[in-house]
Amino acid sequence: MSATVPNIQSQQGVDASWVSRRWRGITSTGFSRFLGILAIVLTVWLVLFGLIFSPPDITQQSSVRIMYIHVPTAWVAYLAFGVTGLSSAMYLFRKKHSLIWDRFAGASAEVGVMFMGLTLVTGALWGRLTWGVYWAWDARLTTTAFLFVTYVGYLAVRRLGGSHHARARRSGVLGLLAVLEIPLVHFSVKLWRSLHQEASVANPSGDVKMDGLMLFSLFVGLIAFSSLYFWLVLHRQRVMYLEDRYEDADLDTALAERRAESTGGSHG
Amino acid sequence: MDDAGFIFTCYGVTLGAVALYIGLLLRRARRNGRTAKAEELPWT
Amino acid sequence: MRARPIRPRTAVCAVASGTVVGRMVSPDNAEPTRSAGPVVSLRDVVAVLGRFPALAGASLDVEPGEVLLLKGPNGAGKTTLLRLCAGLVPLARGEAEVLGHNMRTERDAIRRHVGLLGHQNGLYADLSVRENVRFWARTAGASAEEIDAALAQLGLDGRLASVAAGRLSAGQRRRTALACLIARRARLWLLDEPHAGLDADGRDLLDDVIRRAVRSGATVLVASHELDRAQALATRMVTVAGGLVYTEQNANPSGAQPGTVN
Amino acid sequence: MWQTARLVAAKDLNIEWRSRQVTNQVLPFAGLTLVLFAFALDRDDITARVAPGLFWLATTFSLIVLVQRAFAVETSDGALDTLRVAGVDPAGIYLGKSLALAAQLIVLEALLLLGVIVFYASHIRPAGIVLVIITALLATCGLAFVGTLYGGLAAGAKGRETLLPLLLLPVVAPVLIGATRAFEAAFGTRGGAGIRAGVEISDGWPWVGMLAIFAAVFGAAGVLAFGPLLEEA
Repeated sequence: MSATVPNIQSQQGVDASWVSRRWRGITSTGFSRFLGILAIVLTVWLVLFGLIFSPPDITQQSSVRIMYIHVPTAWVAYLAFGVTGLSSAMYLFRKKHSLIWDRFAGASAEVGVMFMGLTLVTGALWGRLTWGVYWAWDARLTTTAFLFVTYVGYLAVRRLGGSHHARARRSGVLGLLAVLEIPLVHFSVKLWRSLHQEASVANPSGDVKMDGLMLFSLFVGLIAFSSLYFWLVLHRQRVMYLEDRYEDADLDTALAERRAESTGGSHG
Repeated sequence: MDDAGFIFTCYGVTLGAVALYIGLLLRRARRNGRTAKAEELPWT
Repeated sequence: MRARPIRPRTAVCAVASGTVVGRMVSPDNAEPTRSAGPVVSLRDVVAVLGRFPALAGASLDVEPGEVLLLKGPNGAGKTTLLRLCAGLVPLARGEAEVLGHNMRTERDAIRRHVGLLGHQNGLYADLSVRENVRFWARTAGASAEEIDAALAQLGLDGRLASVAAGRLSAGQRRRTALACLIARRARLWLLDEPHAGLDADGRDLLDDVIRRAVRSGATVLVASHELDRAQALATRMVTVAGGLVYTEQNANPSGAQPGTVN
Repeated sequence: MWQTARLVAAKDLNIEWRSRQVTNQVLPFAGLTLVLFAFALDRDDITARVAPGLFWLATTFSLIVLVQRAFAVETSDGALDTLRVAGVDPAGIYLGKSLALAAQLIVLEALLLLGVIVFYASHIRPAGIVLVIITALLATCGLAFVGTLYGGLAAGAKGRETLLPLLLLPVVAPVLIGATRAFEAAFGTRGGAGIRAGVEISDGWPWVGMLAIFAAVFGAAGVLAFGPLLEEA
């Protein structure tokens, strides 16, 4: 199994023979392995609690089970975008302009976009069950949709090319602009809705009477998805480092080729 | 359980998407890390 | 915006070059003088376009007042070298100093004193010749007389002055771009194929422009395939090939040995 | 900075004056949008009610075209490179281009307003004229600031034609919402669900405040960020 990755026989002390070597990939460390196992265990637990152990809600019946997934994905997405903004600021305003902050920003945005997409999907399913429609022009939903599109654009800008630092500078500015944009969009959408209609749409979590087990399930969901998020960002960031490094390593062979062009002796 | 279809879709889509993402991530890690020596990496 | 004066950087220049040229450089516009060192000093410079290393460890020193001719085949890296000196191409590896300023950290200070005539002329097609020259001159703070003088020097003061740049021939556009460059009063001129599109008169004008620029204290780098023309004007010649710079005296690369960069 | 801004703005407006691209292409485009909306909605009472929204939607679409044009002028013959080499103050370039863009937008909006009145039978309440003017000015500033900032970001990039709308449209949403609501107040119409029949002019002023905040925030961000964005773009 490890033959596919010949050079990464990590010489670390963690000899977890019960973990297949295949999964001890190059981007993992003892800490991230711990996080990953935690995420898996908690996710299994979440599924068990969410689907089986927790009772149906009085008003929402079983549809409340979607909430145990929906709310944590939304929380993680917002957390991810917050981290992106923070990392962008760290890259731009620290003297060193360390690319690690740029990679964290990019990794976090990518994971955040995935979770925000899931938020929209699970939210639509839940909305169909509780409100009867997949989508409502509720302030929170609308802001979420705008955020999703904004960060899809952010990811597109990251792929524009150029040097690593050019990418970091451009996306760093965009990451900060997005942070500026969030309150403006949210405020305007909220004001827009409040003028418009009476509370025809229920406050998404207000009418759920939580008993202990439900609250506990939600709590498990939050912890599970948070640890999942940290695992994903850590690994995505490391993969990004590998990709950057691979490009830089490529440069050395390209340089050698480039220099060889001139040894034809055409100069005099 | 009522609305089982919706609920299973919800759990399935979410966990499926995350699993897919992890799969892609590990594949990319393996592809880009082929030439990397463990001791060169900043996290080891 | 008026340019900030360049502050003297004697120590760095002397260390970087090892030679200090006695002649002080001071263009007409009476910028504060600084101690003379190499105007351009590149050390093992690598510049990457996309993933292609256009410059693969080039080293070059250009002294004040020189007219340096860069020759070499297409795709050798001449254009990238000039654009790098203009601060348009990022430095991937190596060190570069232009006009005594570090290219990585003090690019803004360099830019105000560098003029680049690239493959593109940087003209606005819908504006007339005079409007183009006026715009570029004014962003550098030139006066109306200087603008008129620049137009006159390139024979653009007659009927042509009010023609839209988009309607000009390639040679006339080149001339207009040269007029913009004159009016901007740069101390380092980077001319990329300046002869392209110019007729015989235009080439005479170009020679004249370069001579005047040097007389007023500027340093000129010319990349050209018009070797006869350019050689008569140049004080020195280097060959660019495979992303490296070869001096004429010895045909060895002045760059680092391949494979030992960083 | 202001000196550069003035030069750049005068240059951009001069280019527009010479090429008449806004007059000949963008204006007809915006007018056509209004007509097509009327076809699509196909009910006179609806078009009259949603006229403010359609007005700002047409303006937003035109904004994208205008921004593309404003930066195509800079990149087609390498003028942007020359600006960078010449060390022209990026903040000045930003303000100048924003100013020129705003001026073009204002002209466009004035004519669109006329179009809305003609096509959609909207009428402005006399007391709402001040609100309309201030809303239009502030919204235009916001649109111009955001447009120039993101236009500079996308300038010279591959696939900028598609990238720019993707980046720009989510950001201008607050302007679209705010300016539409303020116009509704001035027009005395009410879009959307129409739960409340009448709307007061005073309902429009909070939105004007929001538009002002938007313009200020993005103007400041652009002045600071335009320089880094232009590097190696």
